[in-house]
Amino acid sequence: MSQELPDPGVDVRDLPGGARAALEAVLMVLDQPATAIELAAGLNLAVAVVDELLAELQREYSGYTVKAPDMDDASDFGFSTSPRGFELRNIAGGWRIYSRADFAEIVGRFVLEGQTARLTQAALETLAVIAYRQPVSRARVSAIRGVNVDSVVRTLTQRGLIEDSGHDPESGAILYRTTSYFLERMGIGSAAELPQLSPHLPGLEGISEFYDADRM
Amino acid sequence: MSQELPDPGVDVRDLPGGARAALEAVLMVLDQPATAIELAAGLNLAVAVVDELLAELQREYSGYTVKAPDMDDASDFGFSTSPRGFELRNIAGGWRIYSRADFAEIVGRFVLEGQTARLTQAALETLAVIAYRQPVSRARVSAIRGVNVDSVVRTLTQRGLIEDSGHDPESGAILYRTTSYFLERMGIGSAAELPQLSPHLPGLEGISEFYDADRM
Amino acid sequence: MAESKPGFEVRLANFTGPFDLLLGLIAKHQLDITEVAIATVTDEFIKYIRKLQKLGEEWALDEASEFLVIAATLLDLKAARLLPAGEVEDDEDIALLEARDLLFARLLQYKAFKQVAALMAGTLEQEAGRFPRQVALEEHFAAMLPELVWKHSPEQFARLAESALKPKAPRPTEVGLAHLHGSAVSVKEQAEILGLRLQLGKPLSFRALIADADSTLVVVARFLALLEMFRDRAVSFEQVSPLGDLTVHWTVDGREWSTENLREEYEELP
Repeated sequence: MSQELPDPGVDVRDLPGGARAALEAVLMVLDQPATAIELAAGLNLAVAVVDELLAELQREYSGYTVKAPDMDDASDFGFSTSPRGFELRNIAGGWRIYSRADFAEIVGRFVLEGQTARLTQAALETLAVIAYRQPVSRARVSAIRGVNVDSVVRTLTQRGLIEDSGHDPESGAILYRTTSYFLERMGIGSAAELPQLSPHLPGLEGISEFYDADRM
Repeated sequence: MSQELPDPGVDVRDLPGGARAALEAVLMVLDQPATAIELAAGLNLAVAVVDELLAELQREYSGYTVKAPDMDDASDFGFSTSPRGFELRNIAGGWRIYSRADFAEIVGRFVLEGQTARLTQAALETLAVIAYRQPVSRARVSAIRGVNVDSVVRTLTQRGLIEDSGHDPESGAILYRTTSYFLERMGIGSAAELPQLSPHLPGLEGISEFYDADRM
Repeated sequence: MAESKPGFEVRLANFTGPFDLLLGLIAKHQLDITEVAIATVTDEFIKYIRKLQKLGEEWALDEASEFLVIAATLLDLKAARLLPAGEVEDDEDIALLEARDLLFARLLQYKAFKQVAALMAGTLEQEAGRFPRQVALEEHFAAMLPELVWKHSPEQFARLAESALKPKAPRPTEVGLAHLHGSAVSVKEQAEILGLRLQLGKPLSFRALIADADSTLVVVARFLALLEMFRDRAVSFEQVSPLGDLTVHWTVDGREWSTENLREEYEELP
């Protein structure tokens, strides 16, 4: 705890619960994920300190109590308690509090809005092609899927899962990419965290049988 | 802990963290304060049990750890820890988690950061659609505008320009309407005084609620 | 050319596109590609489309055009399969093999995307159980927000609404051209050519019937034509061994046959 920036206002470490509780207080009012840098700026703390506090809170909410900087008098070893009903997650580049998945059914009874209908098979496949080939035009997605994707692309845009990302310099076609809301819905930090496509490429067991039959 | 109601669904006490964590999960994502009765109904627990858990959580967030029902092996006496950055408050009979008042200055600074006094073009257009087609669900506004409007609707609500006006009887989606503050800013007495639009503009009839649509 | 196996069902509602359908068909092990009864698939499909049209479903046209791709793809595959194994004799054979490899690659790619889409569906499902905290700003913080700058008169606001509500001009539709062929080949024309040859009475092998075809497309069109003639009982097929030559016989009923019998659905195909 020695990397603090010069602090013009209130020092969060002087408040009850210290920097950790101040960070928690800010997390409570977020309506979209916030990066460690944004949080650090708001709290007047060094990013490294905030990173450490975030990791600490994350572990603690999941049931692993760790020695907190302001609990020096308490026992030093981390002991596990029951997990809290919520968790702190780093998704789409930002931190945010979520209810724990174990309670999906119960929380779902209270939260009606935001529960979106499942995507159809056609929408899922189109979303997958866009996620892996972005930025990509509708024509290319159509070629890969073998069907017209115009209406599916419209629906995915309305649902905020994909967006325009400019025009192809050659063809002038609109290019599509996935949004940060898509990352949020997938629970990942970036599109690079999507499962690798390559292991799915070979195979096609059903088809290889008769192809092998006439390959000599 | 012996007054549970008959339970047709999942028993919250079987989940990790038990009833206490389940209650926390709900409280963490609840936007509107909920009464103990509402919480008890959703959790399939007796109101007395929920009352007790609420009081327990409230004390715990404020830094007094109490013997939790699932921590029988831990020491029996309540010991004090540092308070959390949030607190559970009972206002007019409804319970909700708020950021702790001690951190109001820091939270306020964080909230104001990046706030502008001007509505974005996207927000203005969304407001216009709601004003002329109210009461209307977010899904319909999304369908008209062709993009996801969730975060813009949140901003407009936060700005007091629109508000919840109940649920669509069919889809259950929240319907939005403009507020009296909106009328005030427009300098008109009622939404009926808004200038007439061309009669040729499409209404809501052709716009399908995409959350309901099972084909895309 | 074998008849479809009993019990074979095409349930198109379960498929999301021609590749999907093709993979579905192939996954059914009994469906050696040379034995997929295109006529049966076509019948099923046309029945399905007619039903959709009756219901006034706008998807009918889309799906009908998709089906043309399926039919062409199946026929490409079939045509490729008709090459005797390991025998590459001329440019046409090579073209067929290339077409087959290209199709194979596209199917592989499609199958990979289908698999990752299923993985993504699982993740989305799992993540849907976690609800983010996104509560309204506490009132005392909301009160601190800077006063909104509002400069719109009701008339300006109405104009904004007009433009927001105006139906957006549909975006220029990009039409996938990958599956289109350079020149149009009429199934009807090809049927006439085949009819003239077969009416002489001598059974001919499919190889012989396509010997003068100058493109894959003509092969495909002749294949379709034969299927149509088979439907009308103008011809019968005989295949001694699974990969052997397909022999085409002109039947007695064939005397009555003319290309006028060709259903209109095929006139513009492929």
